[in-house]
Amino acid sequence: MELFLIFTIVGSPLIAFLMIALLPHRLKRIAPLLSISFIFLSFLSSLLFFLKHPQIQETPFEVQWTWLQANRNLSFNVGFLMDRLNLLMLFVVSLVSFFVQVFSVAYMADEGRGQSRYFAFLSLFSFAMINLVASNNLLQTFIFWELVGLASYLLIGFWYQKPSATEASRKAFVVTRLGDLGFYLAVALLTLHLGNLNFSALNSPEAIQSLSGGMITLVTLLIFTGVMGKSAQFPLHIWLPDAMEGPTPVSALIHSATMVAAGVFLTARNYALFSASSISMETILIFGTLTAFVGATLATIQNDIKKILAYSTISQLGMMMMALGAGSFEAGMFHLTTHAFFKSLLFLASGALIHHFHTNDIWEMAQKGSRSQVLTLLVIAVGGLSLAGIFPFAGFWSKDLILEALEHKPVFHAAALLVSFFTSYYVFRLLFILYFRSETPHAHEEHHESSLLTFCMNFPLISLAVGSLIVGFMGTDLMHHKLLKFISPEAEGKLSIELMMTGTGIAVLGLAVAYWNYLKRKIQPPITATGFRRVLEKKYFMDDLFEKVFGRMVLAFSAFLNWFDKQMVNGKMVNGTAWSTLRLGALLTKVQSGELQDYLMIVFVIASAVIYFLVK
Amino acid sequence: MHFGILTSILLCPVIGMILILFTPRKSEQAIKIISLIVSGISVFLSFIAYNRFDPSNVLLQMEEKISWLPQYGINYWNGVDGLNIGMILLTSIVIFTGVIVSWKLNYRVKEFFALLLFLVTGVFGVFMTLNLFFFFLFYEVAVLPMYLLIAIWGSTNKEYAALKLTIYLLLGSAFMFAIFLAIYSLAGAHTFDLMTIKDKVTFDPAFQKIAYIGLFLGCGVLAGCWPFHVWSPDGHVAAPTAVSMLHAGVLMKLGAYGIIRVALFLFPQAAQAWAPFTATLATFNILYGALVATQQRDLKYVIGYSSVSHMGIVLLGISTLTVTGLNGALFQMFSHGIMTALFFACVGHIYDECHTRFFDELGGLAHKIPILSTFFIIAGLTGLGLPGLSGFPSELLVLIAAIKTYPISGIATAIGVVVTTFYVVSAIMKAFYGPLNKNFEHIKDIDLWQYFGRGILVAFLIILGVWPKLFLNLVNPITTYLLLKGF
Amino acid sequence: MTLQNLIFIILSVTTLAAAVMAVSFKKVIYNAFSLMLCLGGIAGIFFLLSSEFLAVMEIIVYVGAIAIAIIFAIMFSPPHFMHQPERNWPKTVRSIAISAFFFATLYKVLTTTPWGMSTTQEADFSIQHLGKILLGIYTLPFEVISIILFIAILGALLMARKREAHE
Amino acid sequence: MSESLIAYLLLSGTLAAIGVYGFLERRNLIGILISIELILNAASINFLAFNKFVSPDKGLGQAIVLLIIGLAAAEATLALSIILVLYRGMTSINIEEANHLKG
Repeated sequence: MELFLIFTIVGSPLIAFLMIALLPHRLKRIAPLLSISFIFLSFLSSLLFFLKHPQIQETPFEVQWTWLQANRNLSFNVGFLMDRLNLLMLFVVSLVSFFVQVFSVAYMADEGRGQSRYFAFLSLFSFAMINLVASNNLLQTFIFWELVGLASYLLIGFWYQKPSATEASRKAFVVTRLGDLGFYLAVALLTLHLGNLNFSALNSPEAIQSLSGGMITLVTLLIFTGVMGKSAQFPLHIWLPDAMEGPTPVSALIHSATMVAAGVFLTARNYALFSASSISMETILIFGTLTAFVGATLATIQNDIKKILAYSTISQLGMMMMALGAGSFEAGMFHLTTHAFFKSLLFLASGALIHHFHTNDIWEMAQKGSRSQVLTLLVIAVGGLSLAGIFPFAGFWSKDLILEALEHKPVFHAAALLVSFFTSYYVFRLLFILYFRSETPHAHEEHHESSLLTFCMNFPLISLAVGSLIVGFMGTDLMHHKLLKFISPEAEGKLSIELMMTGTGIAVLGLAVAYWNYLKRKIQPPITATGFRRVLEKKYFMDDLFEKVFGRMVLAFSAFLNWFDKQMVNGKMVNGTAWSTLRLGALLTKVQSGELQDYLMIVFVIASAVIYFLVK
Repeated sequence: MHFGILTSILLCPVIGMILILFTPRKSEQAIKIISLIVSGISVFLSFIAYNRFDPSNVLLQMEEKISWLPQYGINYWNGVDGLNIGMILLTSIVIFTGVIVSWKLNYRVKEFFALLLFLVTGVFGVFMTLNLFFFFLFYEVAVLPMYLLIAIWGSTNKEYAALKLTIYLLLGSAFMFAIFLAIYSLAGAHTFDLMTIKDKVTFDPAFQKIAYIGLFLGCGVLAGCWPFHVWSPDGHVAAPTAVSMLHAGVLMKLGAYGIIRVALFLFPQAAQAWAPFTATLATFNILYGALVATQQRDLKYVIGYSSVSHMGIVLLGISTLTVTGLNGALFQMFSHGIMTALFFACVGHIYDECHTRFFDELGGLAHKIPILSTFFIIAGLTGLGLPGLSGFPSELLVLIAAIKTYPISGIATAIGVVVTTFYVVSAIMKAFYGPLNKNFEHIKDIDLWQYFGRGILVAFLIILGVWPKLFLNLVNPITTYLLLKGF
Repeated sequence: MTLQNLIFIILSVTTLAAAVMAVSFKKVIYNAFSLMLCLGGIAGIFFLLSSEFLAVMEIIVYVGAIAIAIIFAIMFSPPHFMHQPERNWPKTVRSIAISAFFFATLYKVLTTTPWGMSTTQEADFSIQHLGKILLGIYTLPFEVISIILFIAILGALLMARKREAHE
Repeated sequence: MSESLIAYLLLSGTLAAIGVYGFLERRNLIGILISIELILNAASINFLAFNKFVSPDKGLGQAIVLLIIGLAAAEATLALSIILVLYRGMTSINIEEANHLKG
């Protein structure tokens, strides 16, 4: 029964994918239905699994089979592990996927033929993501890690007619693969040194003892490069803002809630291993802080609503990594969960706006009368307040937990507070522009969507808004830390009132600055200082560094090699040999005058000479 | 000797060729159907052989031995073990799909299919024979039709490419044959029977060293070993679709197979001594091929250089001299064979429809030929080692083996994967995505028949990617046995 | 000096002089006549070598047939056929040098080789003996030469035939 | 002198050398043919001389010379017809113009 449930959980999106891919042309219209029902099935199964095994915390459920036999002693397995971490992620992934897919029905209604492709890819993504979190070993995780990357690539480039979209998809794929290079090597190294990649074995004290300290650091850092790629950590974050070229629900699902959080999940999954190396933990903390800061500051100057959210995602992922680096595994995971809800909510809401106004620019939206979209603005407010960490929204609780984890590291704590300030600033900037700078819409007739589509659009928004509220409270004293305890039984989750006050204070400060800047225009916040602003506009030169310096260096080297291949290897060596052979032949033909008597002379001379000198 | 299944596989294309020669030139459809049937039969027989093959038995199976010139130790001796059963299967699959892909050919159909089947005879022969003389003979049979096939039915600088390819391959075979003769006379084997030599003769270490590197380079030319790779991109580009498929898909594997079957078999100590050198060459292959591929503007050249890069992985796997590496190399041979055949099958259709392969002129093809684009993307994803497709397990195995023996090569392999990602994705972007070129409004996607042909290849990529045991179970016992025994 | 020696010297000188003329005159017809003279001298040498029959054959076949055929070929030809190019002196010098070297080689071989002289001196050069051996042990060469002659004549006819149809 | 082998051999050698000279120098094909006849005759003289002074079998040399004469006849006919054909082909019998084999 367990096995059956697990197979239902991990397999149903695959079935949806295959069915959609193989559907005959006429039936392609039912693709959304298939996709949605199968992902819901997956969600239900994981719920059922949880209900059947409420004690999963104590006794994880694990199954595995041999997948690949490398040699006599080494084999790779496929298997599934069900413990609290997986189940939490399964819930998050399947639930968010479900809502996003429902939303997509409305959002992608005009796509026509592309719709089935879209839902096929979404199902593929859900399949890969669910397997990623359900897998019981590092290699399988890596496999699905790559597959989610593929799905992300396909979905970012969904509108493949748009050169910018394909460019962005390529960037996303290549940059994440660059990060995965480290992950790949880590898998190979761990295979060599441990021979068993199961998470339970990897994180067991014996394994950690058997590896040398340097090796643990090396391996964890290598894994972390993969995490950096996938979870958009500085400096490999550059692909995520570009990835916003994809359809908005895709951004909601992949590039905010699930896939980009996979890195955080992976780190949490191997937390024992990571904890064994203090260098790695420090590195994670530093990179997390950098990411959080870079993301938050960059978000403050964006005018594209999706870019704001993308940078915000980067920044929040940085926060999660900070929590993990600081040693608070549950804070990171808790923030991941709340973030998944409120960020996908924000993205979907922005999708609703984009769908309605046909623009990404917040100023243009305001001009066209964004104020009229009451429901959407309401949910954006819920999500935004949550993101900014305003009491009592979800983000408040999780962010406080992170701040608490950072308490003993003053530098990082200060940095986190700074990040919260910027976060609150850009959130309120967004809200103020959308609501208060909005002009009254012209009296043009609203084009009415069918009620089904309206429902498809509104239902996920409302559900996610409610969900994100509930999820936040689940980590609090009010609900006895249900979620926290679920993540980690030892979690205490005590929130000190001072920290709460500081956090809120910082958020309010951000609100105030945004208020002054965008409503009153009284003071110029430091952000507009020209030098810094230019740096921000250049995105901290990271894109340039990668594309112009790094990319061009590689390409120039390739061009050199290409030249070398064409000119030296092929030209000088190969064609040169051929040419000299031909020249030699041409030289020798000179001897062949074609005149009989010349040949005869040679014959006579040589014959005579041979005889003359041979005869004694 | 029971029913000689290997000989039957070998004779299938020969019979087909003879039948084609007796078919009137006008009835092109009949010629194609004959080719399809004989290649279909060879696929069927290969599967029977695969089915009858017992992987746990590390000895030769289904042996067939006919004395031919016993005085000189030249015997017609066929047999399969884990090393070549997969290659025979690969050959039959690729020729079958190659015939399907060539269905629309209409220029000198009779000669084309006759030569194609002749070529395949040679390839089958090399893979199944256990006699060095026949090895050489079949090799030549495989190489020579290639010249005509490329020079007559090819495109883009075809005479040059055909000549270059032929000279290169003959040079490689000259190396090989010189070593074979040295084994025969200098080393005092006095027979060409591989197994007899292996069992009875002990080679002088100095001779081993020379002979191994000679064989490695001789076979390496065929396997596209750097710096003897330059024939392969040109040859692949110039060749007609089916020949490119066979060539990159099967013929390059023939070189790697030769290295394993002859060089490693006979000179294991020398292999050990030369391993750092060969691993270095292989590393060059991987990175160099991948980096050069990023600079190509012709779709086929990209694939040509990607083959160089991927064959580097095979060579690296062999150079590690570990079970894992060898398994990976063999798996990569099979996987790359199918993948690259699919690549060329796709590009062939694009060229037929668009009459160009340059990125500058292509673009947006996914609008018009979605199915073909999907196939191409699947092949590309296999090339960049995406899990779930067969390229991943093979690269993983080689990587694991290499990172232990030659860490730098291992890291280079991993970097090669990233570069491969870059050029594959760029190629997809430039050729299939973006706005559609107006000239290509009329182009058509593949029909059901062609869909079937390429679908077979896709199915293999996916099946092996998801369930690599199917292939690894074949090779694992023999590689384990060979390496434990020290060959 | 015996009479035989005298005859030999005269014959040799005549032969060699005629041979030199046969190769050196620019007009082909003179060459042909010199050749006839030379062949006559050789027939005399044959006579001295006590092969009367061959001497006769030499006269009949060579002088009577081949040389005549050559002269006929010359005479039947159109005038410009016999175009006389200027002597190419470098080539002449080269040829003389090579033939001198050739002769030197021959001379060296001839003088340094110890020729085992035959012990039996009774000569049987009679035509009867020749006829016997030709139809006895040397039948095969005899037949072969007749076939060769036959084929040569056929070939010559075939080649010399005018092929208008082909034009 | 007429009874010494070497005298005949030298005579034939000289004759052959003259033939070789003609063969190499003449540009006229008929001239070359004449030179060949000289060389053949030199060979014949050699055979007969050896037959007389060295060989125990007195018939053999004569038989061979007979063969040579036969061959010479055959050769002459063929050569003349070849000259004829060559002339038809290039309206010249100058051998220096028959250089189509020139590389």
